[in-house]
Amino acid sequence: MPKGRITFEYEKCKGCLLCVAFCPVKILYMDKVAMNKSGYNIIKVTDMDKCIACAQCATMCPDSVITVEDITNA
Amino acid sequence: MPKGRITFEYEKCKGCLLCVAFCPVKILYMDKVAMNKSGYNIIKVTDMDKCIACAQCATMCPDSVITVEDITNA
Amino acid sequence: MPKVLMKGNEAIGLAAVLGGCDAFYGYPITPQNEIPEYLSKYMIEHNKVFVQAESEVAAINMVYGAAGAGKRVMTSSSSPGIALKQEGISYITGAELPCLIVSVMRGGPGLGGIQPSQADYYQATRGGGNGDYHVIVFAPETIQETIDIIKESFDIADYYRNPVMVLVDGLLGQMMESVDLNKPIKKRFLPPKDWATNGMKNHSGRNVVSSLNIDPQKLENHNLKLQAKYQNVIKNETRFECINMEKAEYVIVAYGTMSRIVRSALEVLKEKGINVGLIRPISLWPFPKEAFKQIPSNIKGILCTEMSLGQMLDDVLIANNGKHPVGFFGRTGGMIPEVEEVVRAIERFQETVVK
Amino acid sequence: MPKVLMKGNEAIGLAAVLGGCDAFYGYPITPQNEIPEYLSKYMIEHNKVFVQAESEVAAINMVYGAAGAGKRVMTSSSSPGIALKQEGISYITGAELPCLIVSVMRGGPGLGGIQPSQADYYQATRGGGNGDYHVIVFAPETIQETIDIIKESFDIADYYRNPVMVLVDGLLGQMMESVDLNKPIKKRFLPPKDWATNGMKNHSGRNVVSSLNIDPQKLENHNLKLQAKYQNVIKNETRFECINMEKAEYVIVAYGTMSRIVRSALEVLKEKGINVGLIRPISLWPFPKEAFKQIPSNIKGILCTEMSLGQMLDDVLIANNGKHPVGFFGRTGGMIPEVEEVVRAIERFQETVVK
Amino acid sequence: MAVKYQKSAGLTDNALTYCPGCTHGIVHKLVGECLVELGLLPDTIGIASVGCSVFSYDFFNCDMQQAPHGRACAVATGIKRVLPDNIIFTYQGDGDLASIGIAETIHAANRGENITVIFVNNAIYGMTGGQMAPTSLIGQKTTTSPFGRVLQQHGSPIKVSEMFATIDGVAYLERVTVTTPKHIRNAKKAIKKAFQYQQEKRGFTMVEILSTCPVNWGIKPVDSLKWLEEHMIPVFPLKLFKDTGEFHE
Amino acid sequence: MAVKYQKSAGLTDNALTYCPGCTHGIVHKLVGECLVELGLLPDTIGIASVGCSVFSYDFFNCDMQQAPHGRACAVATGIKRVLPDNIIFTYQGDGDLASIGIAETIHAANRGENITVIFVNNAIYGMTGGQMAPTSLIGQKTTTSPFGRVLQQHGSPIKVSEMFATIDGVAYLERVTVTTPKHIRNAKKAIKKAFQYQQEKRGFTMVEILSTCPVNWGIKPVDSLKWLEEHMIPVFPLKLFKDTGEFHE
Amino acid sequence: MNDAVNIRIAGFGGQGVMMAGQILAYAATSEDLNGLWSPSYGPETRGGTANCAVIVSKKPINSPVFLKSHHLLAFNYPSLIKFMDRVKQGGFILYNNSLVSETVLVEGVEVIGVPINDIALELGSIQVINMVMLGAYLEKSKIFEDSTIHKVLAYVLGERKAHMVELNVKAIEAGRDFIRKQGLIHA
Amino acid sequence: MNDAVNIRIAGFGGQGVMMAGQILAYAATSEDLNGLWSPSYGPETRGGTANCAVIVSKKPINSPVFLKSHHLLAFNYPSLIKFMDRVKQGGFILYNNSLVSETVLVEGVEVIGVPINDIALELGSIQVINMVMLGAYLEKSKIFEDSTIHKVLAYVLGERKAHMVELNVKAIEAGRDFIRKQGLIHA
Ligand SMILES: Cc1ncc(C[n+]2csc(CCOP(=O)(O)OP(=O)(O)O)c2C)c(N)n1
Ligand SMILES: Cc1ncc(C[n+]2csc(CCOP(=O)(O)OP(=O)(O)O)c2C)c(N)n1
Ligand code: SF4
Ligand code: SF4
Ligand code: SF4
Ligand code: SF4
Ligand code: SF4
Ligand code: SF4
Ligand SMILES: [Mg+2]
Ligand SMILES: [Mg+2]
Repeated sequence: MPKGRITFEYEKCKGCLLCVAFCPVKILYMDKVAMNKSGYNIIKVTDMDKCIACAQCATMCPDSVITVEDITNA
Repeated sequence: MPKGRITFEYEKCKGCLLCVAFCPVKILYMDKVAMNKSGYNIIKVTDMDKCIACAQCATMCPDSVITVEDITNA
Repeated sequence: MPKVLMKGNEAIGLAAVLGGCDAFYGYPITPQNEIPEYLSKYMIEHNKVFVQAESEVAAINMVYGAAGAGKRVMTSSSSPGIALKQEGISYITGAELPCLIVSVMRGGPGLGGIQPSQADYYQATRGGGNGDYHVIVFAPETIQETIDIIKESFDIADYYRNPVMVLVDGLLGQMMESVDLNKPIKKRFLPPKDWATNGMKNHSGRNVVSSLNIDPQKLENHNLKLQAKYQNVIKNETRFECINMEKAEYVIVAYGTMSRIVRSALEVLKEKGINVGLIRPISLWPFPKEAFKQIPSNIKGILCTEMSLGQMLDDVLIANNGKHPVGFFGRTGGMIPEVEEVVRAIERFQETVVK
Repeated sequence: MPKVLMKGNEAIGLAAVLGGCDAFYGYPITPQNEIPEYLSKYMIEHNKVFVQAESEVAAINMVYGAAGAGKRVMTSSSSPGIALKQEGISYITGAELPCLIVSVMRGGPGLGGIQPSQADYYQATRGGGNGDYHVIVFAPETIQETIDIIKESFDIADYYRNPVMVLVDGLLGQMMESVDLNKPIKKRFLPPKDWATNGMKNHSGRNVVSSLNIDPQKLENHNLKLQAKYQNVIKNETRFECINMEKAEYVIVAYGTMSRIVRSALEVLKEKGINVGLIRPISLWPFPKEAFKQIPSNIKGILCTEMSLGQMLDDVLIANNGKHPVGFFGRTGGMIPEVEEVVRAIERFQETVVK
Repeated sequence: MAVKYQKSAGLTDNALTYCPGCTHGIVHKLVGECLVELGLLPDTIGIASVGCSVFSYDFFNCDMQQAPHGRACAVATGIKRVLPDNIIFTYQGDGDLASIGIAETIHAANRGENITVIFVNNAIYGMTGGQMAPTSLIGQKTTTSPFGRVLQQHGSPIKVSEMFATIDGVAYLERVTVTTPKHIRNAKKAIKKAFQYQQEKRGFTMVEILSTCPVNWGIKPVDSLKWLEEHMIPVFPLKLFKDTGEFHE
Repeated sequence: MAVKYQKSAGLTDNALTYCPGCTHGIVHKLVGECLVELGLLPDTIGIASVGCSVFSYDFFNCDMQQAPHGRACAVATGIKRVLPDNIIFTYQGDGDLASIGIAETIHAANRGENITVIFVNNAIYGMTGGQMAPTSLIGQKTTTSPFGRVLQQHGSPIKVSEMFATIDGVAYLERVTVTTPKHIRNAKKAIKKAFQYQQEKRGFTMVEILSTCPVNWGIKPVDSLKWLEEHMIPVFPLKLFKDTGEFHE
Repeated sequence: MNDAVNIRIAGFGGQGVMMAGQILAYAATSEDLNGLWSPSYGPETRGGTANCAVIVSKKPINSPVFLKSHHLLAFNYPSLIKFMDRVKQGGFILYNNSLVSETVLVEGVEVIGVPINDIALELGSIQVINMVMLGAYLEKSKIFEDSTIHKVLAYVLGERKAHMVELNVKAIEAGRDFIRKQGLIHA
Repeated sequence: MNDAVNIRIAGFGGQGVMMAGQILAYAATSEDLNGLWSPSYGPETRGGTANCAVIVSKKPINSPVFLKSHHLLAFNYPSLIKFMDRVKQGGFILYNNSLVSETVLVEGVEVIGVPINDIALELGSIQVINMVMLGAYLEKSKIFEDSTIHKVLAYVLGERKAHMVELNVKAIEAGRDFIRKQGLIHA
């Protein structure tokens, strides 16, 4: 059962990859094509169902791009 | 037998009494009448023969007023 | 109300309090030490703020902070100390904050000496900080006038959101005169300080105090706004006195202690049958150009006199704009001219004309 | 010798070395960072001294020390950083020490911005330190001229025992131009530095470097000696260029980047049938008053142009001394005027005349 | 469904101006979160210093003043003395605090000014393009130490917290970092404690935060975190330097 | 017959301008004697700071520069870097060094500048008429702390040597006093060692000397010595703070 | 060549706009002309737009700034929009039509799209888009000798990046090629 | 009293010269006249000579400094020599002839020696020489009411030194006495 869901405020992402590096379940990656208005490549999720809502990604994100929700009670 | 002799460069004396306070044989005193050009009362010796040339007075003098000689070999 | 005898520096301290001063931040330097010494007692006794800063740089930045927080704050210093405050003063003008800066001048340059001087006219009127800014500078000539101006200066600073500097020489700081502390000052409508950074609970929205405008167009706009304000200051706050102008053959320009010496010289000259007028700038920035309109057109010349070597002279030349011959007499380095020297200076004026 | 392309700031660093610089002391600030960056490499590689100081205040005082020790030393900074150096500069002039100060101007006041500006004209020419002192200020308009002046500046500083400031705007520091590094400079006879504090083993007697004169009469005498020196500087080192003066209807006064823009504007104006001359002060202090003697008496007016809001204007008004109408055009805060704006400014000059 | 992490209300909506992966942003979040959690936003006045964080007056969701380079603690003192019941913090880089501003910081600490200093040590001058800071490491190449920092020429990296630990007026002082979620949680605890102590008027509080500067170090963001751990922490060990006592609620 | 004590050739013939009994004069003698005994006068450039000792450029019998208030260590750095083989010392009061000049002093120390600082701590601003110094004692009445120094308002007296002991670039650091002939002999040893270390290019050396200010303390000279011992030494204990090793002749 | 040519080069930070401009100024210097390069950064300190102005002149250069340029090299859409009206009559614009899909028309000015991203990617390195643009410009303007550019390139890249010279030369050549072909089509 | 009286008081630092001057300025203020006191210290910061200028005036005071005074109170020889030529015609000089053995003559100026050290020592306190001189001056000049001076004295000494008032008043009286007797001898 899926546990977590993360959402991005993409326009503020700078593609620094800190979130990617710290996701314990390795579901984040940089989309080499998609860009935001500032010209940064943005981050995507491979399999949201694997997200454990640990918020490591969001904790590390310097730009407060990521919101993490625990959806176990949803 | 006298051991020490001290001489003063009176014009530089400021009458601070540090020498007086530190003479172990208590032979120094301030002359309440004699003044130098700057208006400071100066220091005199009661009995030079008692001087032991310890240079405590000169060591303490901030204005390098006092010269101490050891006259035992004189 | 009877007069009291007060030392200039102490009167400055007391007048500042009468003007509503909430906090003083300063650093010791001769010949203004009695200002902080007086206030270190008075402010604490009256539950106001006195801080001896670790340096002049720190002091002016404490002023910057507290002024930003909406309080009436001041600092005082002397020549090299004011030099160190120049960056801070530039910031304060840039961020449009009100404050009072008292400068008690001594001889320079460098460590110089501690005797009275007026050689910091440039320092006061032309800044030394960076950018297109102005400080409102008043130069009273008596302790009474110093008190009156200091009392008013917080209002002026608040009104324009700009620092006011009161510039005196060390003699005015060190001497004592009979003064009346209770002369009333002009009432002004002062808008609320809704821009102050005193915590969002005290106002709506977020307040920010800053002099940074990274976009040059915005920075230029900000500067143009400041210039418009300065134009208002020029219009409203230019102050001067014209004495004995009607039948003057010569006109002397002098401020502060120098103008008092000149006043005495005018009497001597009158006895000698030489009619001399006096323009006394009270505000140095804005410099009272319009005073020069009162000069009779047939005078023989203008003599600029300073306890410095020709700094106000720039402003005199600009105000005169080529109309009359201009001469100069000055002493410097802490030398205070005698009345007789001014008399002689007028007598040999023809030789010293600046073309 | 072929030309090379160099960035202004790097050229300043290299030219200083070519001028004999022994030591650099500075603190980072935009837009002059390439000067210390360049020298941090060059000086160490050539066994000279480079120190990044903890602040601008420390840097100018390191300069004071090393200059007192008889070496050729420099610092560089930008607007707020120069403000912090004012006390030190006043000391250096008071102690009569030679050094080079490079000021690369950005927008102000306060933190302001980092784009090119000329709003530190007062800061450079009127000091902000205390006392009756002057710094010799040169304001080149091209990187080539910057190099030539910097190379000469240590000689000038040594000759007069006075700081020389080279004042450029950030554009001159940041841009690149083709330059010839090997233009010869004027040879001067330089007296030995027998006053330097380099240890008594190197000279007879005790050398003392100080700006303190506690006796006001001695301090005044010292100031009068300085003034006599400044008179010499005025006589010998005033520099300017007059362009297209003979048949001019108007004359523009401009320095640095602004004068280059004006040069281009003159061409456009000529095409439009308006003959305009240019006075380009190269030395800002001493300001080239005599250039104004070359102005044809029948011109319609003088337009002072600056990348600031009327600072050089003071000197223009003094030099003009009421002779011609004076107008002003300026941009500030980092805005660089276009050639076309200068053209328009001349066209509407009549409206903007300063009386 | 519960929000486990979202942007702090302690920060405004403005996009941060820091470079990608710069941990200044993480520190910002922590300060914002602490102020929100302590309910202090309406009371707080922050002081933005000169450095990359100069624009932080656009980011912290409270009243802000921008201070001249190095003078944040003097500005903070000025404010705190007239508004003793407000919360005042400075946010300063290592160039700002340890180089040009060391005097103002030491004296605020020595007077025991009741303010909080957020000291972001990234061993370099970020904003001006990577010049040597007093905290730069031996051997570290910067734009003004092109041959690396050399002990004989530049001295050792200055240890600010070690020095401040000797100052009586300091009520709380800890060195932390933000290179991992765990470190970030510790850093947050430290920052919170500092603000709490200020609420209790205990004196000067400072948190030194080792932070990255990927751009001027010339190291990718993720690798910067490792570089910091491997090179900076040995020189600037994480440590509680001073704590005048437990927080009493 | 032998001269056992006479005015040092390290001092000029000018009469000192210090007040009667002020121990600045004793410190002057010691510096002069050390320079003479080490044969350093011809190599030395002294830096007079702003304070009562501002006129010391008239007293030390070597080349001298007078520095702006607080900037003696910057001036010294400037000189030392271009004349690395000369001997450079500064002579600074507590206002000059510990207040306005703390940044310059710390950074000279941190760079390990090979200079010697003679730091005369008299817990007051002497020259300007007895204002509070950062080293003034709790309870001490001065012209700017008329109710005495108050911890909550002014903070504790700053302990400069304790702070500098944490700085790597410091090669030698000792606190001494000059209240008795014995203390004076110790003080001289310390000063001599500092200059010797400088000769050996070991780095920054400083001797803090507790000194009296009879006039501004309002205490007679002889009693001032006792006051110093009773009140200052407990706060500023005499101590060797740092010594990088024996002197090798 | 005219007595003086004003060139504006504009794009995002990181696209190599500044370096392309510097190479032109170096080339001018190397051919004993007067070269001037002046940078202009947007208000955003990092990640914003950047442009530079280059002047190549036979005479000494007066104003370092110009309202209108003879030539504009626009690396992205915002730059094109911002500066296209500031090109002199008879001048030309080269723009990066890899990133700009819109076609623009400016009266009296020749507007040529060059797909520099695509060409660079073909060469295997997005980094060299500035060299592609430079090549296109050199071909279109005929302002400098080929040998000059090669010399300058070697100098600018220096020892540390000497291995990059070849790739850069290739990119320049690819840019030139594109224009040469364009010419043919137009002809 | 003239419209304005200029008084110069000079001596060594420590002789109470400044305080004597301040008392006159306080007295002027208290009698609703304008008082001005201005200090001048020698170049030596400490232990040097000190003098002050006092102006007592019915009208507002212009120049705070004056070349010539109406009255000079010289506490020691250097002060007497330095300032005796700077006394106006018709004015007077009081000097401390306890310390000055020479007699001086100044044309058109009355010169009176007052042995203030001796008188003060007689009163048992060398500290009050300034009050002795003040007393002599008050008697000679008749410038202020006695009651004014007593009021001022109490104010200046303050609570902390209230016990000193008596001694000071005595010293003033002794100074007055000396002049009174002088007058008799001269008469
Ligand atoms: C008086 C003054 N000097 C210098 C500068 C230039 N300056 C701006 S930021 C900075 C250094 C900032 O470094 P740091 O404090 O470490 O902050 P970071 O950018 O690394 O976060 C300097 C020297 C300035 N603005 N003002
Ligand atoms: C920039 C500046 N600020 C202030 C002063 C005034 N000033 C002169 S000496 C001094 C304090 C000296 O105290 P300290 O260093 O302790 O020396 P001391 O006289 O006690 O020996 C001050 C504040 C000055 N000359 N310059
Ligand atoms: S919340 Fe945890 S598991 Fe989910 S994406 Fe973020 S780091 Fe990965
Ligand atoms: S950490 Fe934040 S800014 Fe960085 S890539 Fe991830 S979402 Fe984007
Ligand atoms: S040398 Fe010793 S015994 Fe002789 S006078 Fe001096 S202190 Fe006294
Ligand atoms: S110690 Fe020196 S100055 Fe003091 S009284 Fe003795 S001799 Fe005179
Ligand atoms: S320059 Fe460094 S410290 Fe500044 S924002 Fe960029 S990465 Fe961060
Ligand atoms: S004021 Fe104090 S420190 Fe200065 S000379 Fe006098 S006694 Fe010494
Ligand atoms: Mg940093
Ligand atoms: Mg002291």
